[in-house]
Amino acid sequence: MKKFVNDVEQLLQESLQGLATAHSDLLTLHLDPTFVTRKQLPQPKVALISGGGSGHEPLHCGLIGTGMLDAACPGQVFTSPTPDQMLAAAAAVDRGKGVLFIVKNYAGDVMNFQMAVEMMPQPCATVLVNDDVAVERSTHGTGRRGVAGTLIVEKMVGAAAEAGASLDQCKVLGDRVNSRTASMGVAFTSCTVPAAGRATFDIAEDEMEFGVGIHGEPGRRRGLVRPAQELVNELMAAILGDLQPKPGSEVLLHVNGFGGTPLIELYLLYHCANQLLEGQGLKVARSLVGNYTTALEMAGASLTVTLLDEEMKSLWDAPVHTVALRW
Amino acid sequence: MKKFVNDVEQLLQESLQGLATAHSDLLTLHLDPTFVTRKQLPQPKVALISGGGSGHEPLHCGLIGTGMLDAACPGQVFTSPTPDQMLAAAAAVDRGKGVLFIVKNYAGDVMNFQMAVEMMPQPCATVLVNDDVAVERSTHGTGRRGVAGTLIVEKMVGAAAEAGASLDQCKVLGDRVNSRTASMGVAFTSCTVPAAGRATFDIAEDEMEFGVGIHGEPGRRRGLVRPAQELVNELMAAILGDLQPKPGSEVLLHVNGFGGTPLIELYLLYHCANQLLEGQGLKVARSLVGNYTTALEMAGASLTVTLLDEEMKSLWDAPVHTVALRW
Amino acid sequence: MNTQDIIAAAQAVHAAILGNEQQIESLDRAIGDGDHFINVRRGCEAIAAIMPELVPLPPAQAFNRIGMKLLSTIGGASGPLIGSFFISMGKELEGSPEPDAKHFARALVAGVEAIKNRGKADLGEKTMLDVLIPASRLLLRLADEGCDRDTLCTRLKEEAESNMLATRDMIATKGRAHFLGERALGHIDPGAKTSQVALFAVCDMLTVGAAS
Amino acid sequence: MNTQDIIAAAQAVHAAILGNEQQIESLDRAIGDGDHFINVRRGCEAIAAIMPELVPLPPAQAFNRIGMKLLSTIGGASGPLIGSFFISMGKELEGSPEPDAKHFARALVAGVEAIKNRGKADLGEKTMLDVLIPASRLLLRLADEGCDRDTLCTRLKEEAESNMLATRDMIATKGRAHFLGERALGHIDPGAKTSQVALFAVCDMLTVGAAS
Ligand SMILES: Nc1ncnc2c1ncn2[C@@H]1O[C@H](COP(=O)(O)OP(=O)(O)O)[C@@H](O)[C@H]1O
Ligand SMILES: Nc1ncnc2c1ncn2[C@@H]1O[C@H](COP(=O)(O)OP(=O)(O)O)[C@@H](O)[C@H]1O
Ligand SMILES: [Mg+2]
Ligand SMILES: [Mg+2]
Ligand SMILES: [Mg+2]
Ligand SMILES: [Mg+2]
Repeated sequence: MKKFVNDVEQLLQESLQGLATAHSDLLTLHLDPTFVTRKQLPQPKVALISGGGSGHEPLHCGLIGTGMLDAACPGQVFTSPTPDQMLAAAAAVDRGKGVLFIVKNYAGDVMNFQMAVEMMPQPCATVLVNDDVAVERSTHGTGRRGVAGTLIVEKMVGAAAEAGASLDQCKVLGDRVNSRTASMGVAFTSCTVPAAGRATFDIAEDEMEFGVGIHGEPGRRRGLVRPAQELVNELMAAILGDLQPKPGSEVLLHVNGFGGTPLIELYLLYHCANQLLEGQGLKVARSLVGNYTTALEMAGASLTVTLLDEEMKSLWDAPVHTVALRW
Repeated sequence: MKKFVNDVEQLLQESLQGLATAHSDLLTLHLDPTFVTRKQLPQPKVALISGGGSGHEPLHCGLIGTGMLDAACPGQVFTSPTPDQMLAAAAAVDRGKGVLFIVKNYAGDVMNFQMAVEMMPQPCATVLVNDDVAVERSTHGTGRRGVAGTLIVEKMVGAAAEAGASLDQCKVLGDRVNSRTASMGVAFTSCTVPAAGRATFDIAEDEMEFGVGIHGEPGRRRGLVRPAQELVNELMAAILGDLQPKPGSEVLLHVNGFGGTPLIELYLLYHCANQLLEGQGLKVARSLVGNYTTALEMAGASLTVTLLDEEMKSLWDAPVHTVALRW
Repeated sequence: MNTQDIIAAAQAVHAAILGNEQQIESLDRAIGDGDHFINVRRGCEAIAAIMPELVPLPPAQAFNRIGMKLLSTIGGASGPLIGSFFISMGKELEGSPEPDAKHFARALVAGVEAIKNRGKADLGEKTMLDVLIPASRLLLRLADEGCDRDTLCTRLKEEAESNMLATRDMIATKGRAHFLGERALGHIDPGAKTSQVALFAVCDMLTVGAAS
Repeated sequence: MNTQDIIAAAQAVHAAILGNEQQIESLDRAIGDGDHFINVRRGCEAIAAIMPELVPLPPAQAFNRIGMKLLSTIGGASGPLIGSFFISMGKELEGSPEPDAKHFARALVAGVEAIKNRGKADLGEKTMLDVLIPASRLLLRLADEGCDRDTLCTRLKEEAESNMLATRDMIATKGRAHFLGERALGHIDPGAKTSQVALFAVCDMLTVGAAS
């Protein structure tokens, strides 16, 4: 393993200190327990808190700020944070209008946030994001995973909260955005959890993992690498099969890099995906391309489509000022 | 080689089409010859044009927009663009106040831009960026390479041009910012030029290339990987040795990822570098952390320090609206 | 059983986990996300660090303290599960300064019940519960029957071993391995493995190096 | 020499470049940035695509057109150098519909001179010039001496081969290899290699498959 690190045990904390120092205008780092808050807490509003394992940067700490999150609880790399972090973060950013947790649907995240919710004195609600269509819904299982669509939920709910929406309204909106969002990805390489020191999975020089998760978890199947347009076609078939958009619908297209794929390829994917959507009579009304929900240095990318309506478009367009998103 | 690509020959064009479509509010793509311009050309101002081989994204096309570049000429991956591109770009964005080319100091870029300059009807000037201290100055050679400091030159000169500075003033400013900027990097892995199909260099599982260039060119020496703080100490010794800042100076600290290193590590590097600078009595007044001047998917990072003064600080702070930088 | 035993057991488990690093880590790499060993080790280290605090506490409070500490240290899926396990054990043992084997068995059952509730899981879902549920039931029965310690430990280990191995042939319906469907076949569940390792460690401590 | 010869030579060079892909590519990977082969191939393909346009042109204009095309296709360091080379050759041959060997030799010298000026480089800097300068000088001398074509080509090839190999022991003071210092020792310069390959191709075409 080759990484910029001093002591693996200190990696997360040193990195968070760097983040908070580099963005001291935006962020405040709290330790024991660890969480990051927005520097200027605005007028009373619903407090939005997210969190999850680290290694997906800029998600979630890079999404704290005006029009988005009020706090984030980073866990160890790929390991969900703990209830004490969530309780402390909630206490720090609650403005008396309740706390909304935005949680990616993984057993660990769900259980830790659930325990925090059970211990919380404040009114609170939780939006579970489960946009990954790679792993089918099933009645028995834990359900689908939350991946790059999380950012879209956080952006739109963030805009609503900033505009004064109530806890209930934020919760309903978050669930709605989630239900209109679908994602799926493919990886060419694995990633290496620093504390583990070796790649999470082995993959041959001509193979890809189709439907991979954002922790390097296996997805639908292992297959041979194919041309980008074919991969996009297959990913989009799964995504649109799930969303069933009406012809003429407006959509947001998000091409998300997993960390190790250069922008030149992400924009090529965007080109392929955009042409496919337009070819199917959909209108790509909003776009986002870049490394936002990463899996450390994994090479690969996911496509996310969100069905838009007028409200969602204006929530997407609303001002945002965070480390990773700003307009 | 595993990449998102259809036909390697078409990669650059398809990617540029994706870029221009995803950011159709900001950018216009021109083909035959290839260049990208700012959508809204503002009031008469000095036209700033940069360019170079592709594979360094978001540099340069992601830096086109208000307060920065007016056009960029992307070459094939790691291959400088050609004079016809520069001439066409200049013709498209010249507003009658002259054209300033900002060029990274590589033989190919220098010669191609130089030929364009010789053929240009418009008044023009060139700023050569050579911030990389890894490879020593020498009287005979081509001189130092231009790397991540290029963005800083483009930002500050961009702000000045936007504010109405003349061609001469922009040229003098660009040279000054360049002379106050020094960079050096280290890589853990190589990168693969798509058309070549295999890694540019081989490197062992415990080795790093110290002083690497942004094309995966070798640097000062091959060595064993060491803790991040030690690497930062050595990089900074070279950088500060070059800049010789007075105690108490204000600096801009830019940690630039080469593409394949996750943000969690870049922020750790920032933490180490920031502590070192502050420990030496310097004040880190401005910061930039992220993948800006990349070498495709190469794992590694560079540190850049710019000595600031009041003018440079306000030029850095001036509004910018591009794909990659916005405030 | 007293707090000294709990501390000794915690140390034995810690050592055993470290001794099985390779296998535990590779299992979670195969059908999870590769962090289970690190998570559990982080938990063990946190407990080792609060040993002095535990010494004066009665078992119920020691278990509670351990559970709360693990809850705020491990994270991931296993953190809330293992945390809840100990917190519930502590609750069951409240008011009992030196619980006997039967009472301890009931506490173990209560702890496992807490995992089931927290994880909404049960037998056959390819999780730690596939080791823990049968083990807690067996302990309860053997303790009720007044079985001697050596036999009890031997039987518990046999049971844990075979149930751990049995997860290899299961399709997961909980946890990350669930996303793998049939591809999880052929791999032991990492949480089942750590549970077996922990049970072995405690049993071995009780039968070989027993202090009380 | 007429434009048919130029076209045939371009085709021969194109084929020879493709035939040496491995070596050219690995040289620029070793002491450059790995794109030299691709750059040169892109140039060859661009010329192949404009062949029909070249046919009716006199040599001077054909060289000019080739140079301009390469200038806008190759890019990198080699683009302006090779482009300038052909443009200057064209300029030297202006007004001459079918130049003789001596005139052609003077054109080659002018082309090489253009590379020197454009790249601010000279002999011994570990670049293509280390092959091209001696080759152009030799050609000029042999053409002046009225040397027969076969001997001339043999001598040119010997010269190009040994000068190409000699770049192996040079430290670069121009181009990307310059950044490597002593680490460039032991590697032939990629531009010197393509220059030798191109010269060989033209010589072989003239001596073996000569059309005129
Ligand atoms: N719902 C659940 N009920 C019981 N055990 C579970 C459940 N989900 C996961 N587990 C256990 O947790 C283990 C994984 O723990 P760990 O790797 O630490 O967390 P994560 O899966 O969040 O990375 C699995 O091997 C399984 O035994
Ligand atoms: N200043 C120069 N003068 C002459 N030849 C040069 C000069 N700089 C580079 N070259 C030649 O160009 C070759 C590299 O070309 P190429 O790889 O296509 O461009 P780049 O170096 O921009 O990637 C070198 O091997 C060398 O022979
Ligand atoms: Mg985990
Ligand atoms: Mg090049
Ligand atoms: Mg795990
Ligand atoms: Mg090259």
